Amino acid sequence: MPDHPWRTVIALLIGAVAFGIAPLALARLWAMYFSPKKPGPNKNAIYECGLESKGDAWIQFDPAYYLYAIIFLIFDVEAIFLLPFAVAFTGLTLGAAIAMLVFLLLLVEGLIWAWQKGLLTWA
Amino acid sequence: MSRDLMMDATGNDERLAPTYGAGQHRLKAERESQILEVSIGPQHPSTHGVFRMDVKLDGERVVQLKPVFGYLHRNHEKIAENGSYLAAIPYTDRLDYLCSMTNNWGYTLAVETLAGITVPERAEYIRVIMAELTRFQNHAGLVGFLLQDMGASGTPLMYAFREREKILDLFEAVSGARMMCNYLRFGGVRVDCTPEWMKETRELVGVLPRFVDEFERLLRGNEILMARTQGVGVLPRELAVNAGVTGPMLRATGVNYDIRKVDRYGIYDRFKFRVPLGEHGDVYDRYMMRVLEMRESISILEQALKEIPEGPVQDPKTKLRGLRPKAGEAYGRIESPKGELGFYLISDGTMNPYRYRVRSPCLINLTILEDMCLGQSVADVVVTLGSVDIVMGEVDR
Amino acid sequence: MNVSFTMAGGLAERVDQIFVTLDHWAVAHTPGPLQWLVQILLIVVPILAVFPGLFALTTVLERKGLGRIQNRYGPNRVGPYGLLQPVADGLKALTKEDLVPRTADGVVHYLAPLVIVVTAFLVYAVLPVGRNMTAVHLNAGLLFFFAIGSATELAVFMAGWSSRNKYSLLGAMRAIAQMISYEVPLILSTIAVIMIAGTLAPEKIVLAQASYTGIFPHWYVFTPWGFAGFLLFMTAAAAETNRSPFDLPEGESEIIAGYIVEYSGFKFALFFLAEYLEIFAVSGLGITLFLGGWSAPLSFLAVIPSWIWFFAKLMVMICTFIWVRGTLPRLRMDQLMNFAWKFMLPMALVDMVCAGVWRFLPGGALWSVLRWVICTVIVVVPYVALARGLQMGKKVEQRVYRYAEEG
Amino acid sequence: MTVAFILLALITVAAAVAAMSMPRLVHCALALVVAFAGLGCIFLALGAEFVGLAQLLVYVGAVAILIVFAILLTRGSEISMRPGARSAFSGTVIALAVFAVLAHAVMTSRVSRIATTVAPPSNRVQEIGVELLHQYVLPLEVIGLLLTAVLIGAVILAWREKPAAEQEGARTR
Amino acid sequence: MNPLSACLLVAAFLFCVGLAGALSRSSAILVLAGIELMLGAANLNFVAFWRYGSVAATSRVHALTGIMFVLFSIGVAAAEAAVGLALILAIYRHAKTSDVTEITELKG
Amino acid sequence: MSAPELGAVGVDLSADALRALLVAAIEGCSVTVVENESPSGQRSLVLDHEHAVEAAIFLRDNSELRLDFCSNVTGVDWPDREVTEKVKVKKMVEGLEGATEQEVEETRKTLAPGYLEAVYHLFSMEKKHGPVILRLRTRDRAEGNHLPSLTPVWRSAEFQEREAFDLFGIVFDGHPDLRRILMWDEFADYPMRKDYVSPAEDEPVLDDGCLPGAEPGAEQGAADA
Amino acid sequence: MLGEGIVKGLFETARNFLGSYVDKDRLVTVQYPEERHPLPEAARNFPFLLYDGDDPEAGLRCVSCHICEKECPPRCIYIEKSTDKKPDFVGKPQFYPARFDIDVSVCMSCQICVEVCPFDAIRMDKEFELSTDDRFGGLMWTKKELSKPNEYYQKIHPVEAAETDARRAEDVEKAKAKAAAAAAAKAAEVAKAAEAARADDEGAGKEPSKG
Amino acid sequence: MEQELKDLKVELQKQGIFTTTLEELYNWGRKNSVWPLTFGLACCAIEMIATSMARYDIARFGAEVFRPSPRQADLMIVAGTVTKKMAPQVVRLYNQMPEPKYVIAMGACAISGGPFRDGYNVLKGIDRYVPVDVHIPGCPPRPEALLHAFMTLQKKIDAQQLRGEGRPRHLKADAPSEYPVPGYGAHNLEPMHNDDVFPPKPESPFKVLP
Repeated sequence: MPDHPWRTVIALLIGAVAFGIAPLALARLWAMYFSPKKPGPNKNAIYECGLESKGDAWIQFDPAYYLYAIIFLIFDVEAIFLLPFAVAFTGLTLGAAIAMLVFLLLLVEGLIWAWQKGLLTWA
Repeated sequence: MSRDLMMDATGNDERLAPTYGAGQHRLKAERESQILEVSIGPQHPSTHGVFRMDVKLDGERVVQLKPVFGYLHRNHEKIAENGSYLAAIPYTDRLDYLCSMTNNWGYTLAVETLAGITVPERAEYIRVIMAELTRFQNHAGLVGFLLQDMGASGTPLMYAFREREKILDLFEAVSGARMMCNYLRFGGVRVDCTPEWMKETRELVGVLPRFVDEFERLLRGNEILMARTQGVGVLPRELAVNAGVTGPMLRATGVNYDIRKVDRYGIYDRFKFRVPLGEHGDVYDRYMMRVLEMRESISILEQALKEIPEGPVQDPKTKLRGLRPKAGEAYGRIESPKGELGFYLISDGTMNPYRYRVRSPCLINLTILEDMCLGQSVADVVVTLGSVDIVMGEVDR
Repeated sequence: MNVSFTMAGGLAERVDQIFVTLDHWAVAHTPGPLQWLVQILLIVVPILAVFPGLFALTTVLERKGLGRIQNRYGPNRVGPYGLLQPVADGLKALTKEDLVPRTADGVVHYLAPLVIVVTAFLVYAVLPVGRNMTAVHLNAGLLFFFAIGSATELAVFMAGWSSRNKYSLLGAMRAIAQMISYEVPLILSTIAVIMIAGTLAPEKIVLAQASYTGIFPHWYVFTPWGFAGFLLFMTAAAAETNRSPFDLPEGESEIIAGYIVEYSGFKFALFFLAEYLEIFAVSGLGITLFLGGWSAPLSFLAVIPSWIWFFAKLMVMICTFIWVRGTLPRLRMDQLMNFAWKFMLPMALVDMVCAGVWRFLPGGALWSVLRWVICTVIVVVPYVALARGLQMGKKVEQRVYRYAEEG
Repeated sequence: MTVAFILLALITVAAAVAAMSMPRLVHCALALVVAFAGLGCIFLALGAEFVGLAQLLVYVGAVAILIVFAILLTRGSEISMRPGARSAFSGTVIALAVFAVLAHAVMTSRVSRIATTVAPPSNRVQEIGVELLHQYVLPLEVIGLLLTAVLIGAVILAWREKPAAEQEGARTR
Repeated sequence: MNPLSACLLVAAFLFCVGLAGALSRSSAILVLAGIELMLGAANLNFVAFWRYGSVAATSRVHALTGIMFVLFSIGVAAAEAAVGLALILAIYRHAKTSDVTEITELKG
Repeated sequence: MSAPELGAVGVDLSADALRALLVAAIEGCSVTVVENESPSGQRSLVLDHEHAVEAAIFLRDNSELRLDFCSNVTGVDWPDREVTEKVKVKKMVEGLEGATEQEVEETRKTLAPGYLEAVYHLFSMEKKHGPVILRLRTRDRAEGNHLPSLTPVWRSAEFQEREAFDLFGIVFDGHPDLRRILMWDEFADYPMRKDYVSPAEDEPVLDDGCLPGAEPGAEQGAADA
Repeated sequence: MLGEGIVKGLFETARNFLGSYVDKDRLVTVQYPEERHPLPEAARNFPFLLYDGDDPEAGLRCVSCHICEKECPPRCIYIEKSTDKKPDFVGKPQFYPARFDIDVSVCMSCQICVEVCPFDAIRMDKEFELSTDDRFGGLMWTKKELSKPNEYYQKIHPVEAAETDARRAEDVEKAKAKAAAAAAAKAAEVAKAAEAARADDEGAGKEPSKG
Repeated sequence: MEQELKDLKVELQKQGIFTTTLEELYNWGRKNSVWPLTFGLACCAIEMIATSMARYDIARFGAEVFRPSPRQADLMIVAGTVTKKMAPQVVRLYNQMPEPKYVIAMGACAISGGPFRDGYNVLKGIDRYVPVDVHIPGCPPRPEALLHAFMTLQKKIDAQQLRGEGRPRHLKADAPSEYPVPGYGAHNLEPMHNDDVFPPKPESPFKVLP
């Protein structure tokens, strides 16, 4: 097996999972051995400022969230293209940089459109 | 005729209260997302006690808000009707538990009106000093709580309470208790202030402006504060008057109505002080009213401490125990830090008041909470509520 | 003199590299087949030990620091100077009953804290905490950081949704909206640095800043675009990690405790831990990108080991976070979003352009001054314009008040 | 063909199957995220560092959020979809048939016999950048245009038209 | 089996899982998710060919073709997801359902 | 304290003047003045149900009065009470000289029917005068507990009328949202009425019979005994 | 609106932070169990009963007049009158409380009992460290727990106690004087009587005694 | 697993020292990390807030972490009058706190209804429905009194045993951890008290008259 950088990452992943699970397991062990769990209809009900919860929390949300998610997605994808450009930037010509600028401006145009439409204003 | 009027109570008759039912109109509008019903309170970090608001949310926007009271309804009125006139005083302490002194004053003023009792001059001065100290600490605390509601992790509140403790020390030194002073009596005050106390008070009043300055440096011009409060929870002037809103909240809408000036009760006509007025009636104005009133309170305190005469502090003719006013009724009101605090007493000639009623500014200032909050976000509701300055002890009594 | 200096230099270097040397030594002294294991353990275990330790320390520091800001002591009774406070808190959390609401989605509810902790730990893999002290050398280290970090949003959603509580779902939605909005400026503000440094590997970015002119370092924060980028980055970082004044998802005064309303016991502690780990990580990244990473602020201070510098800078950043938290009120959701999209994002784009201009302007003696001026203008003008534009239509100002007429 | 690859492939496939068969939509979405993450990790295992991480960033970070939001916005989270509601049988059969054809093609094609290079070809980010701005400038600009179009198009689709007055207010705010 | 065909097999299987989902699930969102899975599988093929394809070693110019394709493909897939989901939202608003079996007509 | 009934110069806010104004302005309006013997001298006006809203609007909108601020609204309970009056009656008195008609004083007890009352304290923010006190009286304390609501005139009455409804059981017709405000919805009594008796509570009792939390009356009685 | 307000605020908190290390005004914490903020003379918490001398039974000032019980707003005082009397400080025979309980779980510390007490028998204590887990036993204070010597009162309320003591001393003086006057009068009377008697005697002496 | 645990038990019992140390550690951790619920009812709440402010600074004991959600809180400070309308909410909040949980009844009203005891809407003491650990008399108690009560609670925690019959309620499997929430009746709360907790001790000289 070659010395792979991902091996360390995987080890860290396993370590982190263990780090998370260990105390939870320990807490469960403690609960089993000393402090018994005592669930109850009231105790395990949803908390709502001391009242009984009415209605479901899983309801339909405002589409405004979705608009932001779309814009975010677009810019996330844009970042994917920007990153290699940025890394290569020191070796690039002005022309290439301008090409990127055009790419950027296209997206900025979308942003400005959204701005103009009042989409970026949280309702 | 009047039946028709009643039928039209929802707003067709233009002479009637104009804005009622705005919430229902909003709700009818077709919403795409679902309405989330949340109850904020009675246990909630920023309902200032056990207040509850049944809120309907569209996304983050409030489309309906119904205040629910009574979680601190302690039957103050019933208890006072079963006790003597004197026994009601310690209970008034617990109405607006941040301002026991002004509550005392409101009640004693009503009893004095009912029974025709006069108050010695020195006692009047002491009352003014106590009331303005109370006003100062109440406003400082309120501003702190308001900022706390805005999420300022306690720092302004801590500074406010730092000063409040100093004022409470004074209260304790003269009355024996920090909060529940039980200090005023009809016909005067319970005990006289010592010269040392006067000295300490003068020293404290000397440093209080420093606190206001510090507060202003901390928050004046803070962009987040301004953005959070300006244009939020706007209360139109006409509605404020019609809904009986009083106190700094009313003055933030620009209505010049300060009972200290209007009724000139006590000896308030002897002091020079200004009444700050707002323009927009939003949360920022309400906040600034408090800050400016703190400065005015300091000015009144300075004058009162300078001019206070020597003399008795209790009208010797007044019978504290077993007071039996003539049958009749009286309404006495003062400008408490929160607004018009009124006491309505009916005497039937016995030792107990026949009817004892507290006109609490907090409850009535809450009438228009829904109107101020509709269309705003939950965060605004919290801030708007914070700027109303309620104390549940007084709302529910 | 000269000899002693080099000796000191040699000593300094040895202290600097002490962990690296120890690592090599330990690996060299283990039997061959186990070497890889030891090598990995020596990377993983310190990360899993140091940063949670730092978390514990920070909780006390924060509580004490806030206390001092608020004219009080803060925790000082549990152990010396209150330093054992987090231990007590941890023990308490460990032995606390673990409650899961009856109607909640149990599996997702259980997984959410794990996911958030794991992602919080994973990003440390690419963080250079000292000279030659990067756990994993990745070509695309920065991208790794952001890619892993973006899983946090999902964990938050899992926590908020699975609890089936109105407040938690509202909190989760707020949190996600906020995090996605600030992730864009967070990434974009790093791009300026990448453009100049020409690499995605954090340790190389540090190396690019580790030289000095005279005694002054070449940190990117000392350039117009770097300074703007740094502020943008840290602001976005504060929002990403839900720190004040962007702590809306846990906006106590509005939605109780946000997406963690229903969490108790150690699961709650894990959220807490993850939040702080993220703060460290993202602060560490900010240090790496703009503040020269582990390099000393003045050339002659390089005798102090690099990892000390890194952690010293980290502590400064944490203290700044605490300081800000002790001062500022919270923003509102719409203001937060407006700020992200209408101020942060355009500024980040401007900053990128500024970095490009910086690179293409020649670097002669006169030109370097001119370059400074031009780039400053490029950053400052949009800053003022956008800041003014933010309050467009809605006049936000300091007001002057009138007083009622006497009489 | 390493252990890591097999593990990752198993996880990915299992997650994908879960994503397509679980009753509760949010669970499906979460499983889908795992599948995408697994796919990204396979890319990484194959040595395509940048692309793998990009996959993680875009899918785990953004697309997953989008799907989750879509579920919450359509009240889907509480609807328990019966997995076999809609022509489940025929769908599965078709898919299996397609798989059989594909598998046969893969196994019998020339690629299964070609020698594979051991070391992954160089794909440093810098090279990708240079390539992007020289060889692929046109696609890049097209993608930029596409993204802008998508931004506008998707927003218009998802956007609930507000009443005119309200919109006015929103703009001036 | 060499690594390349293993990759291709996994990709094929993923593709078919996506296909099965897209064909059999009634939730429009899941249909879209299935399509995304299929695109992912295609990406896997690109990467696999880039990694193991014989051209890679010989020509420097085309060494990154696979990578580039995946990059663009990710962008397009993300765009597709955004539009698709927005479409579902729009339909949902119209028909109050996101169940594809219930969406029988599309008008206005 | 200035005399409460004297407001701004020129406006006579005394009960009699207002009564005259109202009777003149509103046709068929019947207004009675309630005297107040106490030093406060705050007298009030009792309005009839039919014209109450109209009168309220008049008081609010009259450019002289402008009583735009309804400060205090409350209920008062006046239970049935025995009125003892001494009446002189001509009566046949058996005297020594036989039966003669004589005027004899006799105490007669009549049951005055109880009623509930709503009291409104009005001020003017514009003119800065007041108070003017309005009273509305119900027919009786049982079914006839209806009053017209003044909430449509003054919004400030909204919660206070609800409170009077909650605690006294006065039903305000025309109130937009008349629900219990302080007590819970299931609560059946009107606790501020004079004849309300608190429910029996279970009290902890010491073995020696002393009730630490008991009513002092019992205790005192025991002590006195 | 460029962030200068925020920066100003940050400076203010920094000032407080740094000030907390040098300025007593910026670090106002009183570390309670070890340090204590001095309570002012007037501070009050719960009432206690005063007794003179050493014997809490004999010296108790309370005469069981029930005034405090009636005036107490929350009605938390319970008094049972004794059946016999004992002399008070001026020597007048008075009733004493056979039972005097205060339910401190109800007491609202309003001090009205102190105000109305005509016998200086009840005063307010400053003690506040009263937390207990004993709900009924620990919060029902009986005569035994309530009785405190006058020295204690002098210690916690020196000025007030001095006033009270002076007044009482005056009363005692008055009583003494009265008693003395009475005694003198009596003595005078006695003397007069004796005189008269003597005179009588003398007269009697003059008179021939009866056998 | 079951058997293993049993073995562990035996082993642990053998090592008495270990249990003792564990007990000490457990108690130490609990007593030094008592997070109160952000929950104020009335006047006393202001003094509770004052306790957390600079002058008194409950943070010194590590207890300034006022958690707004009961799930993360250890201590419920019933600060103020519990009205009958509020009582169900208080009990529900108590129920929703995870074990171990403590209750401080702060002030006269919380203990017995205090000065408002005669009111028709005032609950005569929260101990009718939930077990109270520490009572602080006073109206309102000074902040120092709350600190004192807090230290009393810490002492109480410190004295608790991990094993044996004397162990606290939350370690006993059969002891309840949630109590019935009273309901609103037409005249009063129903039931008027909870027999399990009121009066507090079986050996108490008090009994309840119906």
